[in-house]
Amino acid sequence: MEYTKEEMMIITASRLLQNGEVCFVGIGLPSTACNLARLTHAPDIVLIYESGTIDTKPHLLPLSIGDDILAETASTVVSVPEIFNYWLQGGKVDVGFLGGAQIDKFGNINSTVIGPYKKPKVRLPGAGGAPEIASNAKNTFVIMKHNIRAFVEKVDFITSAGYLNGGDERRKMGIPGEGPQCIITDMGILRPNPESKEFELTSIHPGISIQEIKDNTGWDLKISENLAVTEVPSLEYLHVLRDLQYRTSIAHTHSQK
Amino acid sequence: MEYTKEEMMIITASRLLQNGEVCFVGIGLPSTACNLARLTHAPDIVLIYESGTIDTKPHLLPLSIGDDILAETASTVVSVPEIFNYWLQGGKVDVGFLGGAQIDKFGNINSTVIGPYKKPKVRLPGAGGAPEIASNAKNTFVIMKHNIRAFVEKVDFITSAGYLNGGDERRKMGIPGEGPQCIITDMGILRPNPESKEFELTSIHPGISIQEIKDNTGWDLKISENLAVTEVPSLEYLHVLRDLQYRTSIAHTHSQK
Amino acid sequence: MLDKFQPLSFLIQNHIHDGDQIAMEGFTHLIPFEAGHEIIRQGKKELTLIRMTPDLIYDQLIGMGLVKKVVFSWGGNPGVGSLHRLREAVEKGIPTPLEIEEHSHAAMACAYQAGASGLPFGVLRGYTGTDLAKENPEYIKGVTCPFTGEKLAAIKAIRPDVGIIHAQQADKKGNIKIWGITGVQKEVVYASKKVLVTVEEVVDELDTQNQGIVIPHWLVTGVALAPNGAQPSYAMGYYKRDNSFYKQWDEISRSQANFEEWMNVHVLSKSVNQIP
Amino acid sequence: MLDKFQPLSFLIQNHIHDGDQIAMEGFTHLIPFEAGHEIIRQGKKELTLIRMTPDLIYDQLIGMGLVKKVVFSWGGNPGVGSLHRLREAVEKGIPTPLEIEEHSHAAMACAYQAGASGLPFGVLRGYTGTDLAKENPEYIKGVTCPFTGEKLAAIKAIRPDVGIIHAQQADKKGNIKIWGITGVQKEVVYASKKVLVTVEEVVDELDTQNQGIVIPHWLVTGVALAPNGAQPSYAMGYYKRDNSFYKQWDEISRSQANFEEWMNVHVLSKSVNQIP
Repeated sequence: MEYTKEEMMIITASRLLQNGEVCFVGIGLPSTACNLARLTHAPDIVLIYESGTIDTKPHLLPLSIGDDILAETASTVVSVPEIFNYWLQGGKVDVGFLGGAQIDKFGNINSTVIGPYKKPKVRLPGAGGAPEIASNAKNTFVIMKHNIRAFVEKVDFITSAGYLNGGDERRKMGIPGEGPQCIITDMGILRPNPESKEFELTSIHPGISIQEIKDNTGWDLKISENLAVTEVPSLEYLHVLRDLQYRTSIAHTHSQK
Repeated sequence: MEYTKEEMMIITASRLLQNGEVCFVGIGLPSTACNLARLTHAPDIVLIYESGTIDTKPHLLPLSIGDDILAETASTVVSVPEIFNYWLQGGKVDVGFLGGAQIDKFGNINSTVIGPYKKPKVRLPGAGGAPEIASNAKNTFVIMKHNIRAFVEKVDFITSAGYLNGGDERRKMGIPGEGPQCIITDMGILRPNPESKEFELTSIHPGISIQEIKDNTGWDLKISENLAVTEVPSLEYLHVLRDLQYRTSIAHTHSQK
Repeated sequence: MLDKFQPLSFLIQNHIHDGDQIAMEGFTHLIPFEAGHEIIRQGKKELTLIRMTPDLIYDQLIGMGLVKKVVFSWGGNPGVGSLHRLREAVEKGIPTPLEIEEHSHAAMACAYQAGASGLPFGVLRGYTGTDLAKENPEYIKGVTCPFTGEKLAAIKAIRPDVGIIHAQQADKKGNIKIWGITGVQKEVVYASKKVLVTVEEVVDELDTQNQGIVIPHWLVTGVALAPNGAQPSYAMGYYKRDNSFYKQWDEISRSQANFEEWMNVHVLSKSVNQIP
Repeated sequence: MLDKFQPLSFLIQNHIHDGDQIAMEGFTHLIPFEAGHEIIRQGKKELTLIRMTPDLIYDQLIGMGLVKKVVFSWGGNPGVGSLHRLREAVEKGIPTPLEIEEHSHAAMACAYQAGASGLPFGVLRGYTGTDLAKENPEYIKGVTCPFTGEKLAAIKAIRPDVGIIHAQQADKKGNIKIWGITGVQKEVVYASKKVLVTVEEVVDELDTQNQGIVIPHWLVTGVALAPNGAQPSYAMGYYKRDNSFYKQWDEISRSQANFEEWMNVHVLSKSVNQIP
């Protein structure tokens, strides 16, 4: 069965999530990957959105972080201060799942501006929950489409800390979470070198060449000695994902006024 | 109609409360006075207890600060951190109504220890909500039985700040609330001198002599030039109070296991 | 109905002044669109607008040139992309230059909590190593734990002149009930000097047995009936989020001219709903 | 039932150790008496007990000589008078000397919130001019607002080894539901390293439409069924507070000898209820 690069990315990301984990979920690709995991191998994964909806089980994907479907299917809904104080900062989140506009070789994420902060070339939406998800979740996963503008040597602006300038700088600064464990892209999986914390290619998706990935990465990407080839999406995952996205697109297209 | 000294004290206290005021209520005498006001001239007085019960309308007096009757008759019940943060510290309380074991001539209250703190002669229950009620309510009222052990020159321990050493010391220290406006006792009403903030006798209950009050006060009590005689309790207030206390005593005597 | 109940036009006219700091909250849910539209119709200006997620309503106020400064933590069209009016105001000063004060969600929620709690600042473990803290030292500072010596972030409390929220129900005394996602609705009410509320419905008695929060009437300055007052966002139990419109907004708002035309037809030429 | 459900005796035996810091909370409502009695029966000792209002249950643990230190903010028998066992332990060291760490309610609630929020300290405007702050500089300190220069009180976070609460209901996964006065139940759960819960009833499904708070199952270490487990305090919807017994306790607890006799008959000689 054929599949798109985006499907490959989402399914790969979903497969990295474990049943029972407590995930703080960003909207968009992270939300898609987390719900796919919940509908396949991880039925007891706990999804938390920053709108205060805890343990939600939406039957279609929310467009916004606070769609009614998240509240309706939650075990409980708490206030926004509570979700950030008691859950995220309180150390109750296993995995923070983020996207972003730019990421650099040390996993720092920019979702604020392209160009100088006070005189931006492109003003992006900004931080949202990302800085504290990136610092306070036990581990962070990042999902982003691979291209040369997004994967840069150094981000224009650090919205959310990865390993900063690499090595043990993150730990030395007292940031509690372990930091980004992997970047899942539409071309492969990048993981940090245990010493330098520079992200390296550890898995390549079938049909993608190393050169193609290097061409789409803004730093001199190192290739892991144990480079793996990512597993091809199974029929089951493709079916579940397409069904989810189809139902979602129907629901979001028709005005509900 | 005859009445006891305690009834005089409670009814006098209740008459000082205005309809519509938001009162943070201590258990015991303050709770009795506040509920009497609610059942007579101040039907829209808002009673808040530190258990998080807001706008409660109990038909009998609670024994504890968190009796079920307070929750059952509240407009809403919030958590204990919320009641102290958003309500009391947030400046939403007009009147804090307190009791205490000892009070001094500047309205400082002791509910902690008699004797030295580290080697107490009598260990009292302690602070509870009183210190922040005394400092963060816009005004404070105090209700206490008049006797020489309770009304002292200087309290053994300042649990809750009145005017500290008098004058403008309270204001200078940055305490936001105005401080104790009156002490209602079973013998009269004491109010602070506008300058010195020393409490003076401003109203005397009928049938009580000035000497009797002086004998029961541990400092050289000044008598206001405009000393008033407190109004005699009306039949209505006595009826409502006795009915309330009778129903309460029945309810608290029979085991509800 | 008591005096607390007034037409929305009256509440906005009497309680919102040019130059005010206004927080219109609602985390995706219960966004007070109708109140925002009335502010636009009345042309209140030089406003400082505070809101975690500016959403379409602040995009509209900004595009109409009524806003001097926006305080926010995520300024996009959720699930869709940019808020084009906000973005063009920041990037190019169209239609007028726009100051920004920018936070993370965690910090801004903390700042509201501090405001609600009567404290001058809030404390969080956040911002470490990020550029938001470096660029904005005037409102993101540090504080040291006097017990452990740990350095934490300190954020200035938010105390708006006027807080505006939309809620599902009010009773006749003006007690307010909200259920579903409550966001920072409670905090903005406690933190604000004045509080205006629009509601879907006025009921005889609130159902306090059901899940949700109650805002007691004496914290509320004024209440206006405004059915559908949160559309195109949603009011749980009344109507769903119009996700389709949120997507259309991307096109409507892309150019200033197109935006203004849409606003003329859909906002400026309409009049506010009033209590009969 | 999953492994999370265990007899109370098992939970206490496996999760409470001599010398632990334990917070058994419940603000007047839902006080975990049954769990406290099982700790007494198992003779866990050298305990540090944390609780805003020690109430009868800590009076009993203290009178049994199991407590090294108590952390509290109001140590009386509500509406009745003193807790005689606590008082005699502090005044005369009977049956053993008792260390105290003493707060105001506002400060202790703030310390629980800080613990729940993963912060090392909490901030409040309080204690100014009082002797509690002067006598206890090791746990009440000052902190200065970096924006206004105002000096505020700082209180060390509470992070108990074990938090114990009583709740009305659990579902079969171990999600917990509490309604009525919720006090600091939520905060103690979030702040504690391990969490034990006793419940009135195990139900198929929690009614999440009704007012109250839900504690998600993965925060809970173990759950034990304990009907009437909060008596003589109360469980809203199940039974009322036994105010009469609270009054009787004043007499029962007045002398150590009388107290011990009562405990022998009413606690030590009984065995904990178990899941059938």
